[in-house]
Amino acid sequence: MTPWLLVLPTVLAAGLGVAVRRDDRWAGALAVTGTGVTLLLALVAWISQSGTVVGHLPSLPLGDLEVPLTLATDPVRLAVAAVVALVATAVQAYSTWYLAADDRYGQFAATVSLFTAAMLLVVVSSDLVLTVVGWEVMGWCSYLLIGHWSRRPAARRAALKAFLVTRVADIGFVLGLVGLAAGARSTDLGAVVRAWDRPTACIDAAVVSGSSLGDALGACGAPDATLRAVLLVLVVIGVLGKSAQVPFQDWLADAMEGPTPASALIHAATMVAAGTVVLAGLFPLLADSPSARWVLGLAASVTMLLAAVLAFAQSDLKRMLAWSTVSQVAIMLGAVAAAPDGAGPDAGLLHLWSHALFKSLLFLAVGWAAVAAGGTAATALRGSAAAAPVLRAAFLVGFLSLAGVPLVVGGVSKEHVLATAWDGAVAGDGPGIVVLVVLVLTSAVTAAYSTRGYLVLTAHVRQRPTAGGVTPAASAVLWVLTVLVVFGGLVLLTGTFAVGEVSLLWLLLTVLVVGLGVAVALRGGFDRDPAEVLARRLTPHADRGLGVDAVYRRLVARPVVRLARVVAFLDTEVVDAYVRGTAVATRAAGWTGVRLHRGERPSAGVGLVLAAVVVLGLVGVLAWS
Amino acid sequence: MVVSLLLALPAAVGLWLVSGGRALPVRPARLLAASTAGLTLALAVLVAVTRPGVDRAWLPELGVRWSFGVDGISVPLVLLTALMGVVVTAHAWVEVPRGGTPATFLGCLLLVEAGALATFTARDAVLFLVAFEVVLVPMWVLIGRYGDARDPRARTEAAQRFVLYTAVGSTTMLVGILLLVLSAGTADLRELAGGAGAALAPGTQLAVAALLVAGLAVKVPVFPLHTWLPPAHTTAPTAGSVLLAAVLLKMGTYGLVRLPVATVPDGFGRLAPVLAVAGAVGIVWGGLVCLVERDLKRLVAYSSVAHMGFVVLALASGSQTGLQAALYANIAHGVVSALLFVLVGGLKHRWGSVDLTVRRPALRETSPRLGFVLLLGLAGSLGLPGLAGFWGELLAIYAAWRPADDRPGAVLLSCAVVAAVGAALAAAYALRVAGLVWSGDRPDPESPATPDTVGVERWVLGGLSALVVLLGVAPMLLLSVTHDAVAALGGAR
Amino acid sequence: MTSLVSVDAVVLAPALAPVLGVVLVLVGDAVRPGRSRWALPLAGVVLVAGALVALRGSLGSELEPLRTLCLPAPDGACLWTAGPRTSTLQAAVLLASAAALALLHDGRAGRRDTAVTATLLLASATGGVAVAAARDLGSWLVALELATVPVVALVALRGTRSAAHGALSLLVTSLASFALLVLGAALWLTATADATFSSEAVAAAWADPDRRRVLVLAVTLLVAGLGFKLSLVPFHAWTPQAYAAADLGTTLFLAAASKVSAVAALLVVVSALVGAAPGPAVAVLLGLPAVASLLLGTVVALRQDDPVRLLAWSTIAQAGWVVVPLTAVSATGLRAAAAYVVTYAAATTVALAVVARTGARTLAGTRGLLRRDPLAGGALGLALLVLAGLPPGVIGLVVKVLALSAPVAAGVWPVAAAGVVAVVLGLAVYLRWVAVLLARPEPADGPGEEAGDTAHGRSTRVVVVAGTVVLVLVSALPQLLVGGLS
Amino acid sequence: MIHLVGPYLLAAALVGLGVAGIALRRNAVLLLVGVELVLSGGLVLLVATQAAGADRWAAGSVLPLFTITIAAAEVVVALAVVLAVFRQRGSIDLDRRSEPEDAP
Repeated sequence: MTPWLLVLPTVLAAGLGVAVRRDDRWAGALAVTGTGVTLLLALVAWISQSGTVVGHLPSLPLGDLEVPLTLATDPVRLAVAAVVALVATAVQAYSTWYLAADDRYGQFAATVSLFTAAMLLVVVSSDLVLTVVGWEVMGWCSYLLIGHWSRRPAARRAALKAFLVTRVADIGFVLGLVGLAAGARSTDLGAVVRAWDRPTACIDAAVVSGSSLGDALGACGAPDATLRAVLLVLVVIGVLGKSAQVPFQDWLADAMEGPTPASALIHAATMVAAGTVVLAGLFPLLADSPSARWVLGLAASVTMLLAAVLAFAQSDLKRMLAWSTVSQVAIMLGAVAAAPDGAGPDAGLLHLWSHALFKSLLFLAVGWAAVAAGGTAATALRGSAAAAPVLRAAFLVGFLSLAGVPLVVGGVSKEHVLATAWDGAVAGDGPGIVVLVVLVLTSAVTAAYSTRGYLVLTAHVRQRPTAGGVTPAASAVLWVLTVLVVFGGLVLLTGTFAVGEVSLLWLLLTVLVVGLGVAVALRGGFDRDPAEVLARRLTPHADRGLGVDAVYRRLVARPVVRLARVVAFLDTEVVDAYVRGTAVATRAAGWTGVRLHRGERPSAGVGLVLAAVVVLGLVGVLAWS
Repeated sequence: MVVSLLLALPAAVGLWLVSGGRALPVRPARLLAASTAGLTLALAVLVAVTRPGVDRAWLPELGVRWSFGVDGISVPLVLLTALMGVVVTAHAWVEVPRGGTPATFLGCLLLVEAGALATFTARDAVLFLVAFEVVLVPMWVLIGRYGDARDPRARTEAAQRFVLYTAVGSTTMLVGILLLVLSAGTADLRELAGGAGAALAPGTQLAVAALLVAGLAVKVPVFPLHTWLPPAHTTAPTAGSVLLAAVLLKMGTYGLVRLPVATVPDGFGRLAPVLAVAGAVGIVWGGLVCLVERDLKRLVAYSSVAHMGFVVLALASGSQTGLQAALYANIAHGVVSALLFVLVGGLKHRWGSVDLTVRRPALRETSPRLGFVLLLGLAGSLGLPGLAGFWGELLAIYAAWRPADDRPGAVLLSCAVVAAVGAALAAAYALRVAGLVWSGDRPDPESPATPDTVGVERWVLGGLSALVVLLGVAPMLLLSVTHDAVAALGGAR
Repeated sequence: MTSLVSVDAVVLAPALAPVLGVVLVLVGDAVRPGRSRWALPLAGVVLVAGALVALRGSLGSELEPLRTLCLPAPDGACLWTAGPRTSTLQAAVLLASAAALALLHDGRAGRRDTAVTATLLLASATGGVAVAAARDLGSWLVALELATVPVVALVALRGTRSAAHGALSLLVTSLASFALLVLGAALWLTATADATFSSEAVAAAWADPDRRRVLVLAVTLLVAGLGFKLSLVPFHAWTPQAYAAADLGTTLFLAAASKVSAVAALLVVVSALVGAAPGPAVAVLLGLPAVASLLLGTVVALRQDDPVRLLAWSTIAQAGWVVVPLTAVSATGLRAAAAYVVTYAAATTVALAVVARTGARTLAGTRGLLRRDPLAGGALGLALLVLAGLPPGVIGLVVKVLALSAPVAAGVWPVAAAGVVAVVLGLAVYLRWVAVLLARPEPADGPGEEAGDTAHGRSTRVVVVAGTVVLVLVSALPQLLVGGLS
Repeated sequence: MIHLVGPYLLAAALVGLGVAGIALRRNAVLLLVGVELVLSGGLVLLVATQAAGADRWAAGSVLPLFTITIAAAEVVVALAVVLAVFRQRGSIDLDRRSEPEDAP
């Protein structure tokens, strides 16, 4: 099955969705069908396919650059594609209920379809250009989805911020990929990896046979390691932006202004996770470049812990989930950064896979609860899980998974990340040790805020919130996701993800750390919000994301606008001045000429003639005698 | 024969409309103009498919021949021009500006089209120049007579500035062409590109290239020679703006490809760093001005400066990829800017002005179709993948990163970085416009809603939007057309 | 010994025709004095007939020019040598004179001095025709003055105070330039020891440093003397005064016929230098006035509000353009100069004829002309665009290309640069007027405003139409003009 | 060949005198005289050239005759114009501007 089949249905759904956007029922049916078909195709392929399948378009005739436009599927990519399609289907089905009253539902559904298509493209892309295509389209769709309720100034601002922050980071992404492609004279991922890979075997053989390392590098045609490091760092910068990692972290929490299903999609399976997919594709190069790994590892580590702490202190539960996303994505990236050369990026991808399941569940459930409770603030949502049995189950499973309790899907994947980080720390050539330490700390904090979320949502309140006309489709979605979160860990049995064994020791350690976090969270008892007990003073700052927004404005936005004013001034007053100056000078010359001839004295003509003759004669005779 | 007909048809009908038929009422006039444009488009397609040529003596004294024909480089531009002819004449159903008779207006549009077609098909350097000048007077009339009715003074000034500034460029180019033709001994562009130009002494090549580049840079326009463009666009009527952006600017880049790049590659190579820097500065400069510009039309004009910066940068890189990128970005900008100018012109028609500081009901709320097209245009303008603008700009950055071997790599690499920053600026200004015009509150019930697009305007916008998407999702359509000609150019080096 | 020189009347016909006209007019006037309304039409017919004969000559070949007044065998030199270029220039002189007559005819219906006018004009045309074919100093000087002197009288003939003033300006400048020409001719003879304009003699003179110095001085004086006729800066001061003061017909004669004959005379001198004298010396002598004319003419024209004065200053600028290709001192330069001056003459003829037709005294007087009077407006617009060198006035662009190609080929860069500037400034000048033509006519601009010497006559109309047809034809097929000048 | 320093000097002196007259005098008639002086300088030069070494047509002797004739004709026209000007404005001062009231 050609990989293009995975992307096509959602693209079609998006295209047709624009056409039928006026009719909610058609739009909904189309959207769900599009993602559903993709899900089916992905599952079928995942089950039936063993090796790698490559799909081509006619390559672009670009002279010395080869752009084959290849797509490739292998089991890991298919697994990720399947989960993306699953989440997208869930979101589409859920939003037929959630946005039933919205006057622009059709547009929303079409945009979600396009968003899904873009993410699927990134997942199955084996060509850097196609990666950029998917990457940028996702950014644009996030702008549309976050700003869906564009009548609200906050939503408009959040959408703008999300797009601009990621686009600024994309400067690095695009440059990095362009540089990589330039080195390989091809945009094919395989060709790029081959061109930039360190020819280790050759070098080792040369060194063994007695030549120096420098000679060996030269003899084997090794690529410029410094340039490779720079390019990879550039790509990493782009990934940090899209994945909302430090220093670009602030846009994601604001993005909560979008409709909850959109948040679920952005957070769970698509945009923020895309960076992990891209870096996994470039893993062979990344593994050879310690500097890029350090940059990624450090940024991920800082983000992991910072976001977890901020999540704990949020007064708004939806924003808490947002920050938890930032933290969890940092864990995935940390896994990629920490993984030693032999390990591969699959631990990070596995965590992506599981995170997609439980985070979408949590978001969709919180969305329902918020509808029932009339707001997303922790105080409003207090006890709202009582609205429906499925919510209680969903929150329980979801938060257990988020906290990383063993056996549920989130726990399974997190243990593998820990194990990978340990391997990396042992190998000692990357940021493994830092990631490991911070990850352990983060696990505790994560457990704490998961506990907090569960406590708040399931607290006993006198007035039970009403379920509020939920359609069977929406509750079915939640049930399915709940079940998958519980049993999703079984994916390991398929052998899709090439991760190592996890020893019991890790299991024990995890339980210990999680238990610690839960215990800390429970210090204030079961009835009080742990954040009020432990982080009352942090909450206002956490809600503002520690004021990073102001820093962005002061450091980037304002200087750029000021520069723009200066440039606009220069444009009219300096660059254009010579144009106007010419006009003025010409007019002045004309005026002078007119003045000189105003008299029209007959004698003036004669005088001029004589003077000119003398001058010309002198010039002529002196110059050419 | 077909080529002659392609040029003669719009020229003849245009001339008749501005002379004998000037008094024709608007209905028959626009029907005539539109059917002429449609027929021209059909002829253009025929020419693109069959690639005929015509070659007769014209001025034997100067070795100038009446030689027209197309190759892979000119075919897309011929099609674009013919298409824009249809767009602007169809737009007459939406709006016929006052300032003179409708027939004269339409005639001028057709004359501009004819001149542009002649420029793109000329195979003789001097003939190219003559064709290049043909568009000046009709365009001058379009801006000066049919421009913004509210400000006659600004109109006159903008028209005068347009014609004089571009004349500086074309006369400089004329001197360059003469030097080239006289030193190479032939005016045939094919011979010149086939080695007659490359055989010149390095000093002559440099002089020719300098004159040609300086002259054509005005038309493109390349920073810092761009200041004629914003006033011209601001005051020109919608159809004029469309032609200006989609056709006239392309004549500059086409000239760059045809003349200095193809004929004096070594001389051009020595100038390339300067051109690359100018292009890169233009990208950022235009983007920055767009961030604070108040008038939407001016803003789109400045964004043109930025986009043409990408084209120039790609050209300067000297590689085949660069040439392909430049040609692609060229066409893409033509389509996207045409879309934006039709749209912004429509908004100006509805609102009276397109001052961005005036608060108006958001388009998304009152006129969703217009809003959709605006958003599409802005997305295309910021280089969103899947839309026309993306390929040219990405490939331009690539080309600058990996230029031809004889180019100074460090300079072009810095230009690539600057261009990438410029792409982010494009996002910033596009979203600024979207935030101010497209999204916003529901209007007060009292404030008048902006009428949504209907009728011909809807079709025009729809067609252009479809083209923007088509170019974005199927780049091979265009790249494969230009590829052979570009490879031939590369082979001549 | 049969006769001193051989005479071929057919070859001489372009010059003999106006002479015949003079005789007929004088005889007629003597027979029926004061009732000579037919004088001008008769002169016109004669001039057109002469032009047709001359045009026949322009189809000939450069290698076998029409020759007559040849000395007997051993010497064999011919005093009258007319190749295709010369013939075309002669035809242009004659046709321009005919156009001037047409304007005079319409402008002074009922005047009594038509016979005098016709005589003067015919005499001057004879001189203009003859100077083009002259190849020796004597004929050249005589023909040149024959072309000049009657014009002074023509200007003065109008009889108004300003006409007298203009005539005085013209007179003193022309006297001074005549003196210079004679002095130049004497020096030329001293330097080359040959009374013909022959390149062999020039080459011989150039080889000797002493004689070279004298030759340069001679060329300087000749250029200065012709510069007056051409209105080159700094010999231009009389131009706006005389143009504005004279009848429009006379102005047209000054602007078109007189300029063509002056260029023909200059070409005679320069063609002797081609190949013989190294370029730079002549390039400077011709280049300085050319550049000065280009710049000053356009810049001042930019500020004129009187159409006639604007055209006067434009003449000065265009004179610069004519000389631009000559700075290359090459055969292509000669051709380019000839092509340029003919194109200029045609365009100026049309422009002045339209001005005469409308009687406009200010640019605003032609406001909206394109709508009020499409024929006149269109003709004027086309003529201005030809002068500006913009399509649809393709011929204007073609001759500018030709004019610039000569200095570019010879590497005279300062002149080429000045040309570039002048093109742009020229656009500003002419488009300013075209914009007025295009403007919406104001209600006040009724026909009642058209006072002054309006010439709504038929002959002006013929001039306008014929001139426009010529411009359109050569714009479509520049080869028609350029081919006749090789 | 004899040396002709004398005639050349005479010619130069005549031309210089004439030029000075043209440049300094503002009276139209005196200007005419200046012009005639320059002319006669040219004529002397011509004749001297002829004496120094005849060209094939003896132009040095013939040209002066032509020139004198033309000059005579020119003077006729010149005097007529000067007279007309004098009638019109009562002065033949070449420094007078054209009167604005009469300007077109």
